Amino acid sequence: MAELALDVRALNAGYGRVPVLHGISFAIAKGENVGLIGPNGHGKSTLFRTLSGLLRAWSGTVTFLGEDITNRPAAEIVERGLIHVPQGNTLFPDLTVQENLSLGAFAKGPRAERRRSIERVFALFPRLAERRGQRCRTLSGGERQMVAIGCGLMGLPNLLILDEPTLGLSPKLKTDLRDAVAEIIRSGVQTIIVEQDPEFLQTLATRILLVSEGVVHTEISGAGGLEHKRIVEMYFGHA
Amino acid sequence: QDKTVTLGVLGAFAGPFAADAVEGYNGAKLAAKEINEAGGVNGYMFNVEQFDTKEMTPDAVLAAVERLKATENLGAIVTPFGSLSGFEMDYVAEIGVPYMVAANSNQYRSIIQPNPDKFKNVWSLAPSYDAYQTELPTVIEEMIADGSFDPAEKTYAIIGSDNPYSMPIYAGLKKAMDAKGWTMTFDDVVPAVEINDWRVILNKIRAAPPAVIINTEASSSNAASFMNQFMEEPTESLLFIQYAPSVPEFVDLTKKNSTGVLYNMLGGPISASVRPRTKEIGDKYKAEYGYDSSIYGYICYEMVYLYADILKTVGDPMDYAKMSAELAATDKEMVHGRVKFDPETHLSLQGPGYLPIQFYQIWDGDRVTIYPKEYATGKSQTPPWFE
Amino acid sequence: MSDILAVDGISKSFGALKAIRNLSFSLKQSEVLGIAGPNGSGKSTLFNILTKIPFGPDSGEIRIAGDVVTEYGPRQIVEKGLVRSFQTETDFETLSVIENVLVSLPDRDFAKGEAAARKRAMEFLDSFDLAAQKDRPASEIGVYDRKKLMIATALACRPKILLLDEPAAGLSRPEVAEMIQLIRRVNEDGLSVIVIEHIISLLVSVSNRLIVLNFGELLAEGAPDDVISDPRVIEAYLGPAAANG
Amino acid sequence: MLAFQSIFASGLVLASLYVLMAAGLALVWNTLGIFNFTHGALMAAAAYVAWTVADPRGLDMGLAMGVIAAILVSAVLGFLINYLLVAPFLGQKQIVLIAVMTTLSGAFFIENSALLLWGPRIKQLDKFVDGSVRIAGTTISGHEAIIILLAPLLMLGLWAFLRFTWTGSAIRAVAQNREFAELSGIRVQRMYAIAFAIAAALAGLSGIMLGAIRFITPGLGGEPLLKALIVVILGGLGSMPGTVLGAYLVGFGEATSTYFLGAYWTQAVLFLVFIGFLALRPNGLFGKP
Amino acid sequence: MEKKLRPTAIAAFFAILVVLPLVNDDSYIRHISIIAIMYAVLGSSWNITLGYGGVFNFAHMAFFAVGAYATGILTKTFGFSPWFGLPIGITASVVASVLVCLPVLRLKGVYVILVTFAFGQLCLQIVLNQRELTGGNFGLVSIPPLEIGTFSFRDYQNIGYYYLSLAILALTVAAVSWFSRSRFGWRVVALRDNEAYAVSRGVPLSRIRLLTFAFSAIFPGAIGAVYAQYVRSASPDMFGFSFLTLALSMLLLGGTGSVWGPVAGAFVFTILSEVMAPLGPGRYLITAVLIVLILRFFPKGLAGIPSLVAQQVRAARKPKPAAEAA
Ligand SMILES: Nc1ncnc2c1ncn2[C@@H]1O[C@H](COP(=O)(O)OP(=O)(O)OP(=O)(O)O)[C@@H](O)[C@H]1O
Ligand SMILES: Nc1ncnc2c1ncn2[C@@H]1O[C@H](COP(=O)(O)OP(=O)(O)OP(=O)(O)O)[C@@H](O)[C@H]1O
Ligand SMILES: CC(C)C[C@H](N)C(=O)O
Ligand SMILES: [Mg+2]
Ligand SMILES: [Mg+2]
Repeated sequence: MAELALDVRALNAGYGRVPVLHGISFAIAKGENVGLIGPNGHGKSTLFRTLSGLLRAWSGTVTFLGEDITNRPAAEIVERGLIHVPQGNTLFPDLTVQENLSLGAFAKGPRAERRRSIERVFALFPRLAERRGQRCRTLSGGERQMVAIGCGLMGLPNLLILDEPTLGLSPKLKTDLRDAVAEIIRSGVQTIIVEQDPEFLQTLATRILLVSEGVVHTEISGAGGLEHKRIVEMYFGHA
Repeated sequence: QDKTVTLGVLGAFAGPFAADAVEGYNGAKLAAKEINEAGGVNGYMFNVEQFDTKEMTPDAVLAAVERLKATENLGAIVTPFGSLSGFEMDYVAEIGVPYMVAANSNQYRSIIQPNPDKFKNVWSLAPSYDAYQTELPTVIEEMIADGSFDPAEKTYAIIGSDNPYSMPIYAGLKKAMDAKGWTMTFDDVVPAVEINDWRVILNKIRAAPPAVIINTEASSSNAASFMNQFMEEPTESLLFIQYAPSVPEFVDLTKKNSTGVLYNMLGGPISASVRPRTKEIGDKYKAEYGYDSSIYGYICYEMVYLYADILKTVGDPMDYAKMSAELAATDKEMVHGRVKFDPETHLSLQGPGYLPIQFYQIWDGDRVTIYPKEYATGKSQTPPWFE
Repeated sequence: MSDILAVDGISKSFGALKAIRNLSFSLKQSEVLGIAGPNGSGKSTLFNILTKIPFGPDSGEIRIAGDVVTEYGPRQIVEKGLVRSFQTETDFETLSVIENVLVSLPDRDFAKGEAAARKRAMEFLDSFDLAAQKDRPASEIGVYDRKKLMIATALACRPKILLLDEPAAGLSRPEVAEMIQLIRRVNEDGLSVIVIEHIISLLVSVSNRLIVLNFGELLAEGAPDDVISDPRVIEAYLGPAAANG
Repeated sequence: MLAFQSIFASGLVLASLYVLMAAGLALVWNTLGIFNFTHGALMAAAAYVAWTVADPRGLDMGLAMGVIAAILVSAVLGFLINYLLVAPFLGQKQIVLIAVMTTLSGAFFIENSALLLWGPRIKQLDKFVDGSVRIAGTTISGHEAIIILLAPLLMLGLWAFLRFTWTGSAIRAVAQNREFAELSGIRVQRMYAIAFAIAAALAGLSGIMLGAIRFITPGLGGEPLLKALIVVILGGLGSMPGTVLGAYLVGFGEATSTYFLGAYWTQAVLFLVFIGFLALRPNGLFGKP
Repeated sequence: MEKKLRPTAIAAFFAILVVLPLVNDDSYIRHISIIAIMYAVLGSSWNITLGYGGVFNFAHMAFFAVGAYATGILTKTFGFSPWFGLPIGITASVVASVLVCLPVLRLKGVYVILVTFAFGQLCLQIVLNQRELTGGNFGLVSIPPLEIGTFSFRDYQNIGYYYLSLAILALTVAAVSWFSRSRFGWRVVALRDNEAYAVSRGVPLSRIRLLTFAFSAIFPGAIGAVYAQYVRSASPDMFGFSFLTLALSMLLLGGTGSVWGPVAGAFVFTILSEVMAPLGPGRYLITAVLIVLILRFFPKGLAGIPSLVAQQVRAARKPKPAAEAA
């Protein structure tokens, strides 16, 4: 079996005293690109917030590239290359596009690569190059999503987690974004993508997990792509 | 016997008036300690306690008064001042316990005078402040007479500070100066807040330098700022500042700038070189607490000794009526002069033979009493900033 | 004059950015008008302008049922019957679900006392399947329920025109299907609706008419099926992949 | 001419003082969105420390040592204030109000500790330099001249720090989106600690400057805090240039009002103008909504 | 948005306060009780703007002081009957609240703190400047007390003032709990939670803001009047920062989330502050530490402690929800 990139075991977490994750377990091998689907509010974002150190795990372990990162500080997890692009692309609203991207490379390693990374992001999203001096507050939803993903790339990720990257994007931008993510994957970055739109995952993911009620409910996989029909089946079967 | 009697010091022990309260308390404690070491009075030992008026809001002051009232063996209240307005008088009068106070004469008088019989237990070791309104022109005339001051013309500038202590003095001095033929060339009133920048006022004064500058600002830090900023570009004017330069640190805050400034005090200790008791208390206070006291350390010290005298005569500290009556009959030479109370106002009598008004000039950090003659420790001099 | 809403040449700029440029369109009684357009094309800004939250147009005129409302304040607009939802889930988080609705009821519902108003509020909750959650704080209910609650509070204002800003964004497939039913249902009651959405299937199935904005301007207008096959729309908005969507 | 002279000199001194006082407060407020009410108490604490180290009645180690010690102590205090009074509450919804409360408590703690440690009597530091300087026909002390020069330099330095250094950008970023900052690998707590320590050092510096022209009491920072608040708010949230402009406006405004209306009405006028101004421009001079 | 008040607890609380003077006539305890009751009125009415309204109103204590000064000046200097004290205090306070509300209408968050605080400072400056009327920085004295025939409210250890304040507290608590469950209250909370959304649902922002301020100002005005007549004095320190902070600590320690929090805060804090009075400035150190600890460990304040304890007990009894597979 291939070496594991991420190994999540019996993870429990929640807000206040309300549990959201109920002992979720799954593992991702190196080189895999995983899609996550599931009903709203069933803990997908919570899972990532726990992985990236924003939220304390109540119990369970998270192992990333062989090292235990459970409840490590967020900054340390970022330094290891596990990078989470959160849902809702909030960004630093009063900083410019360029400043936002720079801060994406705050960790020591990426800092040195900053210039090259920025060029890479601009090549991927030419629109951002045009708007590098603009405050993010005034960008449209689609542009902000690009900046958010760009910031994630700036951190030189080993594993990039995209939480609902297409939320609120126009169909055209969705397609553009899918191409961009495919490009990112081709460049050797492993991804986990959460989506409500199965089509988006279809060509990107090698395996799809359905998260429901705080656990992995079902999963399907297929080499080099997944059948649309099976995803939709999976989805409707349990909604 | 092991009987104790508690003397309560009422005051705000934190905040802007903390120094007054603390020094009053220290002075009283010092006296009590001495008396206790000497075996107490009539078998009573003295215990001095703080009664904190906290934020100085009326309810907090009243709470302190209520705490006093509930104190076992409360013998007397000794205080620099219980509140700025003296409103606690009404309540203290009801308790009947002897109450001695060292300042804020205007307020105490205005409350007591309409009905002195209601306040049989309340007596002020400070005199009426009326003399503050009238004596300055006399002293200036004496300086002119002895040649230490030679004004080209009889003009003056005056600054009021908008508080009930300074304003009557400000108004009175204007009247008194005018009556003696002085012409006012500048007149302004500053609010009762921290004033850091006097330059605008000073520049206006400098535009037409008067012979005399009078500042009735009584806050020592405001007054020290005024002094320092005046000295940045002094005019040939005699400078008089009300009361504030008497506070010990005024000299620290102004250093050599203060040489030559005039001030006066009613109810302040008589200069140490003339009156040994002042030196004695001052030295003991400094030995005990490590720094010089303002007026309140001295007066509250004296209050405790006065109380001891009365207790010796009356015998029972809990007989408030007798104690108060005995207090009312006080006639005693103290650190600040002869204390005898005016039955109309319950203030100490002021004037020749009683508590004097003293004028001082600061010279190289020393406070030289220049007036009246009998307490003078030196002669007035022409301020150094005169060419 | 059967237009319940008429928008005539409105514009809005933010500094140098012209978010809405000389836009005109109208809405008929009981019509569902879909609005699509690339991100940043001014759709939400249009709703902001119409409802005066937080600003009105720089120029142009807005009429509701024939009356000029361009100078009206946000509350007068609500009283005129124009009520919106917001693009992100919005609620009064510390109020309970039913209190969210109660706050939105107009004065007349309270004329007969609080009990009557509560009854009225329950009717709205019932029709959105929210009755069981009525006493939970609004912040604790699920995303889909919060979206529905936001629409319920809008309806509590008794609008003549309902503006929906991406009501189905982030919803799962089955939920999108339900949302379509829900929009149809409110429309059947005679309400005029304008709905902004990026989910084309939703737009196509609920709208009588579709307009597409681009850079603050009207790019296309017409029957939904015609509009989505318009090459300009495909070029600017749907993208080449639209064919296999 | 007289009017101009008086207003210019007095206004410049006041304004520069306000810049100094507001600098640290603005740093924490503009970047982290926290109102640090210990600011005034820190000024007092620093002045006392400097006095103790420098004064012959204290350790008598000279003014320079006093200044260094005071700034170090304030920075440490700032660090502690963050650690004890702000950090534990981060992420709570009412953080603004909670921070008002906890820092107010901290201010009371520091002020009353100072009262207990140093007593209620007023103290003063030596001026940094002797002598005086004439500007525009008015004499001011050399010490005040230093303040006039120091104030803009310090703000320039602060601005450059926030603008051009990694730490500076990170501090700004943390204020705008804490969670996204964490996900970018910024150590949020550390940024708070740094910002607080720098702000406290600035408060300390202004306390020392003030302690030599005004006087040291436990309440030394009370009035400056109020002025600094007004300046920062007037300048507008998130705007350092706004803060500087606010300081000069308040300083010159006060001097002008004192000249034409008299000191008597100046404070009331200041508050009235301030309230009126905010009613018209709710976000201050340069603030964003 | 709020748990139903337990009627028995309310009844018990007021019953104790009603009976207290019958079993204890110590004048110190009476004074402290009166002051605690007055602070309770201030705290629970302040909660209307600060807690429910989410408006950082730092002028509440100024309303109180304005009420006290207005009552003092009009009854002492202008010869109004002391019985007009309450209406005078209320009117003055409400007028002040409307004045301060006007500039605040357009402001948000921390800006409001400054403007409302500046309003208090402005009042203070006016009080200081109008020395003839107000007594300047030394304060106003000899305010006429309340009397009915020969019965003075000061008689029997201030029993008149005690019951008058208690009655005002009862009215305040009743008014606040009505408010928290009324349409008015919901609308106020709605504006706090999300202003734009509330406006989009037809909530009249300016009108509600003004009403909130005016409504909340009735109570400090009333209790300010009684305060002035009780202590027969008003002092500029009532506009001061220490006094404001004292009241604010009571409110926040008690908890802004409920009707009872501020009342509990007022009682606990008044008593505590009295007990510690002999400590002098050291008292402030203890208080400061206490405030921070309570905010840290009981974020909902004293009022949150019972439910927190209940939660702990329940949690101890029930095992943690086990991970369940669906
Ligand atoms: N900050 C928070 N405090 C309390 N509860 C929260 C918080 N954030 C999320 N929740 C709750 O946790 C549960 C899971 O939310 P989460 O955001 O992880 O779901 P999700 O699967 O990502 O949903 P979506 O598809 O809508 O993004 C929901 O019930 C939500 O209400
Ligand atoms: N208050 C504002 N200040 C400055 N620019 C703004 C403001 N509101 C919107 N904009 C800008 O106006 C343009 C239109 O924004 P709008 O939110 O209306 O887009 P949209 O069509 O709703 O996009 P999306 O589909 O992504 O929600 C965008 O470029 C946006 O950045
Ligand atoms: C109020 C104080 C400043 C008065 C002072 N004790 C005096 O005798 O002048
Ligand atoms: Mg999510
Ligand atoms: Mg939009």
